[in-house]
Amino acid sequence: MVRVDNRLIFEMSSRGRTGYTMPKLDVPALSDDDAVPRKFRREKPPELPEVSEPEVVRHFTNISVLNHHVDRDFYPLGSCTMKYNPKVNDRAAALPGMSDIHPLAPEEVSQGALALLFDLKTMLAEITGLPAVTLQPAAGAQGELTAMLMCRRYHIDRGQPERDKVIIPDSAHGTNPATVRIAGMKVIEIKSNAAGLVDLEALKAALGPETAAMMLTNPNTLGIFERDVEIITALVHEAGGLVYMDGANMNALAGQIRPGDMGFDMMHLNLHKTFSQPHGGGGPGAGPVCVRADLAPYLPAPEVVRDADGRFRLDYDRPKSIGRLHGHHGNYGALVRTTAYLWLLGREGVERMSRMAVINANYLMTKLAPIFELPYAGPCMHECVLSGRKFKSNGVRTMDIAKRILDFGMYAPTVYFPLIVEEALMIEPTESETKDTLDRFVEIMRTIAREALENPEIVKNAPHTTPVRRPDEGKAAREAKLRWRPAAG
Amino acid sequence: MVRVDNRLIFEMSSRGRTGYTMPKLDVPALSDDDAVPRKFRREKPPELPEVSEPEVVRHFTNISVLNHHVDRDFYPLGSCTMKYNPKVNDRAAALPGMSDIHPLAPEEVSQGALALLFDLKTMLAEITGLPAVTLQPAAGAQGELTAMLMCRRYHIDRGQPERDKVIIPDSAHGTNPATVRIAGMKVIEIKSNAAGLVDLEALKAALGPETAAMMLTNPNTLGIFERDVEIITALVHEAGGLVYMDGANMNALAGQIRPGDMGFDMMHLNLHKTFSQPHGGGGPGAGPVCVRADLAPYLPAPEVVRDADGRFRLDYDRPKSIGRLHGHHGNYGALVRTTAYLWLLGREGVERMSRMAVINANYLMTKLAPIFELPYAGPCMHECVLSGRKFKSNGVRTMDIAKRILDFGMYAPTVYFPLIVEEALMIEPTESETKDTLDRFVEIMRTIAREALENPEIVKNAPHTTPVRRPDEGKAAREAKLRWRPAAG
Amino acid sequence: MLEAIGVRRFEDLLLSLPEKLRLKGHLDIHPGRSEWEVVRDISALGNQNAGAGRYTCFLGGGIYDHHIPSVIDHVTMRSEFYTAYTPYQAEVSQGTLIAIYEFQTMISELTGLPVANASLYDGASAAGEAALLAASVTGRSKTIIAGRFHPHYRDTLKTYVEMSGHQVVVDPAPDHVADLDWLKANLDDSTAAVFVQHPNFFGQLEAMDEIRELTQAKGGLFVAVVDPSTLGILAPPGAYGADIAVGECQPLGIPMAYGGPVAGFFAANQKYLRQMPGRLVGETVDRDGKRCWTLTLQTREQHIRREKATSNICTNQTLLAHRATVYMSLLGPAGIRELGEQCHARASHAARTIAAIPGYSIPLSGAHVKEFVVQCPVPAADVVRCGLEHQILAGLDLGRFDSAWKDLLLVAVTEKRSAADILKLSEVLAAAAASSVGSGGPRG
Amino acid sequence: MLEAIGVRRFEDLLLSLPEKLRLKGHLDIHPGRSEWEVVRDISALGNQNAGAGRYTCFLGGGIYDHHIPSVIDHVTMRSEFYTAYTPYQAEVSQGTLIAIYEFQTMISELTGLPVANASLYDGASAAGEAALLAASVTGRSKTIIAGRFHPHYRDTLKTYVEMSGHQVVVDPAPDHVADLDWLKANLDDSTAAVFVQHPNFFGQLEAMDEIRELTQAKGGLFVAVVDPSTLGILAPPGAYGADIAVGECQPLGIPMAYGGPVAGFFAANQKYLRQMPGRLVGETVDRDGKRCWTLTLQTREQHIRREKATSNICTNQTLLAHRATVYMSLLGPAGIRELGEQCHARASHAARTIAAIPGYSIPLSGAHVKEFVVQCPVPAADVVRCGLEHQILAGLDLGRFDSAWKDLLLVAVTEKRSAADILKLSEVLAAAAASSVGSGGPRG
Ligand SMILES: Cc1ncc(COP(=O)(O)O)c(C=O)c1O
Ligand SMILES: Cc1ncc(COP(=O)(O)O)c(C=O)c1O
Repeated sequence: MVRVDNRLIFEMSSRGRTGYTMPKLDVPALSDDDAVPRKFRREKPPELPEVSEPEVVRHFTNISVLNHHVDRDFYPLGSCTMKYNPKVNDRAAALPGMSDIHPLAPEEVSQGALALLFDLKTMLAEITGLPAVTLQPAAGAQGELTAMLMCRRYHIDRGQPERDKVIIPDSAHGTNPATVRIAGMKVIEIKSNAAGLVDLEALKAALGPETAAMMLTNPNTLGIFERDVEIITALVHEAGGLVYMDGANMNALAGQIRPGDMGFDMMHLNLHKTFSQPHGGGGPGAGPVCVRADLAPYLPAPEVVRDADGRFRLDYDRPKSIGRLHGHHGNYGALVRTTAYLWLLGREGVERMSRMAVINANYLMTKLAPIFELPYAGPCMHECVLSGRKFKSNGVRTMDIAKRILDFGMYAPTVYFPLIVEEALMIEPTESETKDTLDRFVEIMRTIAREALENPEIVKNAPHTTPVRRPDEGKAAREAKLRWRPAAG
Repeated sequence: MVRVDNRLIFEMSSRGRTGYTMPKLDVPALSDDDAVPRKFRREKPPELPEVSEPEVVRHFTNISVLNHHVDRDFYPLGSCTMKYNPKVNDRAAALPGMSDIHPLAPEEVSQGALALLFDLKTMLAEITGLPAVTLQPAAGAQGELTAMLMCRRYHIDRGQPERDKVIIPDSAHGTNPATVRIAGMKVIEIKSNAAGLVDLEALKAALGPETAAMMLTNPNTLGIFERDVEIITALVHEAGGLVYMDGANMNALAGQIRPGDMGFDMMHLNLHKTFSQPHGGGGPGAGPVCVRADLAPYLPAPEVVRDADGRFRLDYDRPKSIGRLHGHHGNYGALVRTTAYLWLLGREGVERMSRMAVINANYLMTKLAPIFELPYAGPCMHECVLSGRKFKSNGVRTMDIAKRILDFGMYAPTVYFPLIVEEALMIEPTESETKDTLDRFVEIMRTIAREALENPEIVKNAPHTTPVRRPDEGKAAREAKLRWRPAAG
Repeated sequence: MLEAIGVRRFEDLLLSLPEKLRLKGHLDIHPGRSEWEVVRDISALGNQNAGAGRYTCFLGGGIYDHHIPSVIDHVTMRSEFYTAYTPYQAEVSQGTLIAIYEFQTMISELTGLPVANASLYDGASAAGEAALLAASVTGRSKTIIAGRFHPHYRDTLKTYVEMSGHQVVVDPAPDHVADLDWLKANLDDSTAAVFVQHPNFFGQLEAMDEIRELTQAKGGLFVAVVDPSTLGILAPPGAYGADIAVGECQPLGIPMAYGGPVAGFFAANQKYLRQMPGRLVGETVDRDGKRCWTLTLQTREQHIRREKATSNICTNQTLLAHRATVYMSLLGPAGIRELGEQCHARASHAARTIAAIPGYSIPLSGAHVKEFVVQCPVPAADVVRCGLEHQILAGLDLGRFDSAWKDLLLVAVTEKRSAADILKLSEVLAAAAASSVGSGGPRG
Repeated sequence: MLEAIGVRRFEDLLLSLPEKLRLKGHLDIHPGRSEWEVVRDISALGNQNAGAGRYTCFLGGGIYDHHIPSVIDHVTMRSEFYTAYTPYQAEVSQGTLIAIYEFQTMISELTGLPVANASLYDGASAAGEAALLAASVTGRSKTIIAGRFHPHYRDTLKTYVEMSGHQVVVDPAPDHVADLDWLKANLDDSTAAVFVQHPNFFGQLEAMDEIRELTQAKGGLFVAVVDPSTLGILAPPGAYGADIAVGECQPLGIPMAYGGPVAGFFAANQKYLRQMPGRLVGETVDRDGKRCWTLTLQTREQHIRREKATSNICTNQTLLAHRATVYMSLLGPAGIRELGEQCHARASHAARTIAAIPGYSIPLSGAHVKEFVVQCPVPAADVVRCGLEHQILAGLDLGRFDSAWKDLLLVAVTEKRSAADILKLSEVLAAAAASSVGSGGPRG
C-alpha cells in the first residue's frame, strides 16, 4: 500500500497556491508612519513551497508511513527505552489550560501549572531518593550539563576551583564526555573490568585532589548493575568528588532501589525514556535533575516552590544558582505527560514497570544468548548486550543483522554501542512488550542467525523490503547536500 | 513497510490481559438487596479479546494502513464526492461544549448547540432555495425516507391517499426505489432517453392521478444536468405530484443554481458528500431535508426554532409531523463539521467549490474521452461517466481496469453504475484535487488502456501490489462467515 | 484548464442550466472566515452548552456520560479510517473490513446472537428496522411495544412502520414494567413482533423470559432493546431467546455529541440473516488463498436489489462502530463486567443516598443497574433547574414526556460518577426541595 | 517467563543490587489512578491556569499566541511521527528524515543562510550554542550582547559559556536599542561574537547593518536572534550579513504550552558547517540509486566524537520542528508575508489606540511589527492585575526584569487579536489607570 512518492513538498509547489487562511484585517491598514523602513524590509520572498491544505496533509501522511514507530511493532533499541506511551498522556498535555498557557502569565493564574510541576518534582524526588529537583533541562544531555555546572560551581564555592576532572567509564554514553568539556572541565576515562563493570583499581588511580566528579551510568550501558556501587560512591566521596548518575537506565530501577540511597549526589532522568514522553522522531524529551539537599542552592532558576499558604510560586531569588538553561520552564508538555503517566501508574505501577522491564530483558537474553554470544554474563537489568562477532567469519557484520531485522517489520537493536563490546547488539525490550512479541523477535533473530550461516548474502544485502536500502552515507557526508534547491535551469 | 499481519484482535488474546482502567470504587460495594436477581445475570462472559492497550493500538494502527483514504491520494469515486475534508471541521466537532453535550440537557444550557443548528438550517435553506429544513436524518437514504413519508402524509392530508406512485428514472441510485417501498408507496421506473436524460414522453405517460411524486437526481448519475428540469417539475406539479430532488450531486450546483428555483419541492443533501463530513469508511453522514415552506408542518419533530426574544428552542408541538427518525437530533457531530466548513468557505467559497468541481470533472472527461468512450456527450457537471466496453474484446472488463488502478496507488472510480451505461466508469474528481493529481490519474488511465490492448493479462490479473488480491466474493456469500470463531479444538 | 477543456469561460460548461434560474448575485450567507475565526466562534457556542467537562452529568435516557479511553480518538481519527469510503474495493480496504468484522463478532458475543451487522444509524432507527424485518418475515401487521419503552424509540419505530400500513400498539405499563395481562390480551396471530427494552426506560428489568414465551407462542418475533454497557452483568438476549437484539453503541466509547453520531447495532438469529438490514462483512480468501474480508450478501441491499432491498440504508455509522470495537477490545470480558458492576454499585449507592433525603423516594423496587427513577417532592423540572446553578445535570425531568410524571426524575450513574459527585447531587436535591418550600413555590 | 529465564523469583534477577538498599515498602507516591481520574484531575489543574481559550492573550516576550492550523496536530500526532525514535535506521525512517530535510531547507530560506540544523532545544539555548561555536571557531573569549536583549536569552547564554572561562558583556542600551558607542568601546580582538536580537526584546528594530560592520571588522561573528514569524516582512539575517541566525520556532505552529516543548533553530554561513551543533540530514542515494535521506556529518556529534563533539546535544526537538515545517508548508511565501503584515498592522493599531488613552504613551518610536512597550501611568503590574479581572492577559510587566521598568508594559499582538480584542485591552488599560487614581493607589 505504500508507494515511495519521492517528491519533497517543494517539488509539489505551484505558483500562487496556499494552504492557510488569515482573519479578515479588521483594523486600519498600515499607515506610512508605521511602515517598516525600506532598509529593514525583506526584498526577495523566502522560497517556501506553495501548496494547498490537502497537498500538505497528503505529503506528510504519505511520508509518515515510511517510518517505523512504536505503535507499529517492536523497537528493541538499547538505551532508548522505546516503551509504549499511554495515549492519555497526550490527551492530558493537550487539555485546555495545559497546552495553551503562556509561560510569563502571572503566577496567580498559573497555579495549576505550578502545582503540577511541584507534584512532579515531589514524585521524582521520591523515586530517585534525591530531594531537590529541577525540571528545566530539555533533555538528558542538558540535564548532564546542568549537573556538571552545579558541580563546578559547588567546588568553586567551597574554595576548590582546581577540581575540574570528571571520571567517566569507557562504556559511557557520548553525552557524558561532551558535557564535561562544555562545562569547562576535563574528562578522565577509565576502562571497565572484565565483568564490564567499573574497575575499582582504575577508579582509585584516577581519583585525586582535582577530582570534581564521577559520572556513572547504572545499570551501565551493558545493562549490568554496578554491584560495587556503594564502594564506588564512597571512594569518590572520600576523594572529595561528587558522584553523578546518568539516569538514562532508570527504567531498570524505579521502585526497586533509589540512586540517592546508593550514594549518588546528583542524576538526571530521561522522561522520554523512563517516563513515557514519546520520542517524536528524535525529540522532545525532558531531563530533570535530582540532587542531594545541600546541592539545591545551585539548581537553575527559577524554581517552583510552595509557600506556607499552599500557593505556588516561581522563586527567582537564587543567588548561588547556575542560572538558566532554557528560555522558559523547560519542556512543560513533556512534564505534563510524565505527570499523567505517574498518576496513572502510581506506586505499584512504577514497581511493575521496572519489574517487567527486567524480566523481559532477561527473557530475551536467555533466549538469544545461545544464538548470539553474551560477552558479559547475566542476569541483566532492563537490557542486554550481545555480540554478533561469531558471524564475522561469514562476512556478516552486526550492521547487516540489524538491517535484516528491518525486513521482518521490526526495528533493529542499538548496534556498535557500548564501544567496549565487539559487534555489539544492545537490546532493550521495555515492559510494554508481551511475551508473544518477544517470541516473534527471537524467532526473527534465529532465522537471521541461520541465514547468516547458510545464506549470508541475504543478510549482507539486507534490507530488501524497506522503502530505501542502505543509503550511501559517505556520499551524504561528502556532498553535504543539506537543503533542497530547485533543479538548475 | 506494511506487513499484512493477518491476525484478528481475537487471535492476539491472552487470558487475563486487559487494556482498561476503572476508577477506584469509592462507594459501598453492592449489598445483596441491590444485587441483580440470579435469573437476570450473565453466566458466561462474552468472548471479547483480552489484550493490552499497546496491542490494541498496534492492531488498529496496522490494519488501518491497509486502507486507501482521501488523505493518501485520489479517490475518484463517482457519486461519492470524496473531497478533502479540512481538518478544522474535526477540531470544531471535538471542542468542549460540542462533543461532550447531552441531547436531553435543558435548552437553557444548550443554546450554543441550538444556535449552531439554526444557523446551519438557514445556510442550507439559502443554498437550496427551499426554506424549511430538518437536520435529523442521519444519511441520504434516511433523508429520502423523511421526504417520502412527508409526501405521503401530505397527500393523505389533502384527501388523496390514492397517490402512492413515485416515478424514478432508471439511472437513479438504489436508495430511491428502496425508500419508496419502505414509505409504503410504489415505484414507477422510467427509462432515460438517448441523451441520458429524463424522457419527457415516458414521464408524461407515467404521470397520473396516483402520482405521489417524482424523485430526480440532478445532475443525474451520468453527471448531466437535466436541461428540461423546469418542464419536468411543471409536468409533475400539473399532475398533482411533488418533485423530490436527490441532492447527492449538489456539489455541482451549490452557489450556481438552486433546486427550489428549479421547481423542486423537497430534497436531501448528503453532508458527507457535498459538505465535507468525512466518510469514516462508510459513515457517519447526515442527510438534511429541505422543503417548500408549505411542507414545513410535516417535517420531523422536534424542530429547532428561534423565539422572538432571540432564544432557541426545540419545538415538539408539531401535530402534522411525520414524527421522529432518530433517537435524538441526528448526527450532530456531522452538522458541526458542516457548519465549520460553510463558515470557512463562505459564499465565495461555496461558489468556488462547485466551479472547481465542474471544471475538474470536465478536464478529466476531456482527457479521458479519447482513451475510453463517452456514452453521453458532455459537458458534464461534477462527474463524468465513461464506458470501458471497447476493451471487452480483449477480455478486459471495467472491473479489471478498476482493480489495475489500485496498483498505482489511487482508488478506482465507481463501476457498473449507473446501470444504464455498459461497463460504466463513473469519475468524480471534486474540487480538492490539483491539476497535477488529475494529470497523474490520466497518465495512469492511459497506461492501463495501453496495457489492456498490449498486455491484457496484467490488467485482468490486477491488482498485483495490494495487501490482498480479488477476494472470492462467491465464497464469502456462500459460507457467510460473518464473525470470528476460535479454531476448533 | 478551461483551455484544455475547450471552453472560454466557466459559464460555457453550464449552458444546460436554465440561464434565468442561475444565481445572479452571491448567496446570502456570510463571507468566508479564517480557520481561527471558525474555531473561536464555535468555541464560543460551545461555552453556551453544558459540556460534561464543566457540568457533572447524571443525564441518561439512552445517551450516557461514560469515560472514553484516549486510545479510541487516537486510533479512529487516523485518516486511514476516517477519510476512507465504504470498503467497496476490498483490496485497499482491509483495515475497515477487518474492523467491521471484529465489530460484528463482538456484538454477536455481547448479545449472544450469532449474526450482527456493520451498524445502523442509531438505537432508535435500529428498532425501526427490526420492526420492518419482523413485519416482512412474518407477513403480519401488528407491532407490540411492551413495558416502559423509551418514548423516542417508540416514536421512531412508529415512523418507520406506520406509513406502510402497520399498526403499533403500546403497553400503558402502569407499573412501569410490562403488563403481562395487557400483553396477553393484545398478542394475537397478527402480531409480527413484541419489543421490550431491558433495562427499560425507567431503569427497570423486564420479565424477558415470560414475554419471550408469550410472544413466540403466538409466532411473533421477540425483539430486545438493550444497552450494551449492561451486558457484562446482565444475561444476553441470546440467553433469553430473543430473535433480534438492537441497541445503541454510544455507551461503548462514543462521545455524547448531543446524541449523534452514534451507532445502532442489530444482531439476530441465524434464520433472519438474509432479511437483515445493512452491510455485512464476511471472511473469504483472495486469489492467492490468503484469508481476507469483503462486503457480502449484498443482494439484500438497495444498490443491488433496489426496491426489493431489505432496507434502504446505504451510508451507516462505520466510524462509530470502529470506536465501539476499540472500546470492547480494551475492556475485554473483565472490563465489560467491571463496567457493569461499577455503574450498578454507583447507581445503587446514589439511589440509597437519595432515598435518605427528606421528601425524596425511589418508587420502583428492583435492581438499579445504571439508571433509576426518583420521586421528587417538587416538580422534577425545578430540581433540574436547581442543578444547573451548581453545574450539575441532575437527571431527566420525566414530565417532559408525560405530565403525570412531572415529579419523576430519571437519574443515570456511570462509572465516572464518584462518591463526591453523588454527594453533590444529593445536596442539589435537598436544596431544590428546601428552596421550593422556602419560596412557597408550587408543590406536587 | 521466570521459568524460561531459569530463576524462581523476580528477586533472583536483582542479586547484584545491595540487598540492604533495596526498597522495602512502597514508594511514597499515590496509588495508580484510572485514566478518567487522570484526565479529570489534570483538567482541574488546567482550569486554574489562564488558558488562551479563556483569556485574551497580549503576552509575548518570546512566546506568542498565534493561530495553529488544525492540520498540524493531525499530521504530527500520527504515531508514525511522534512515536518514532531518532532516525538512525534510515531505511525505516525516511518520513522523519524527509521532514527534517524540509525543515532545514525552510529555515535556510527564511533566514537567508545556506545551512540550518535539525533543531535545538529552544531559542535561548540555541543562542548559547551559537556562543559556544563562536568561541570555538575564533578561539576568543568575549561574547558581547548588544541592544535590548531578552533577559532569559541573556541568562541562558551566560550559563552556557561562562563556566568554561568565557566572558559575557552586556550593552546597557539606555535607549533600548544597541548603543553603538558602547559597542565600539567594547569590541576588540578578543571578541568572539556580537549577539543582537531583532526585533529586540522591546519590539524595536536594531541597526543590524552597522553592528554587523563593526563586528566583522574586528573579526567577530555576528549572530542575529530573530523571530521567524517576522521574516516574511523583515530582511533575513543572510541579507544583512549575519554569520549565524538563531531563534525560536514557537510562533510557527507550536503551542505555547507554558514555554515548552518548543524548538530552537540554528542557521549559519557555510563555513561554520563542520562546527554546527545538533543533527543534520543530508540527501544521498541508496543501493539502488534511489534518492533518499540520512543523518549526516555525525562526526560532529557526541556519540561519535565524544568530548570533542561540537555540542553535547543528543535528543532535540524534532517533533516541534515537524510542526514548524507543516506550518511553513501551509503558509508558503504569501502566508508568511501576510502573517507578518497582519501582526504589524494589528500591533500598530493597538499602539495607536493605547497612545490615545489618557496617561498612556508609546515611549519608543519605530515600527512595531508585533510587539511594543507601553508607558503606563500606574505600575504595569497593576495593569496586568486589572486585565486578569477581565480575562485579559494585558501584556508583560517589565518591572519583573528591572525595577526601573516597573511602569512599562510589553504588549504583543498577533494575527488572532481582533479590533474588538484591542478595544477590550484599551478599556482595561483605561480602567487600570482610573481605578488607581480612584483608590489613591501608588503612582509612577
Ligand atoms: C546512557 C545515556 N545517557 C545520556 C543520554 C542522553 O540523553 P538525551 O538524548 O536525552 O540528551 C542517552 C540518550 O540516548 C543515554 O542513552
Ligand atoms: C445519488 C445518490 N443518492 C442517494 C444516496 C444515498 O445516500 P446515503 O448513502 O447518505 O444514504 C447516494 C449515496 O451513495 C447517492 O449517490
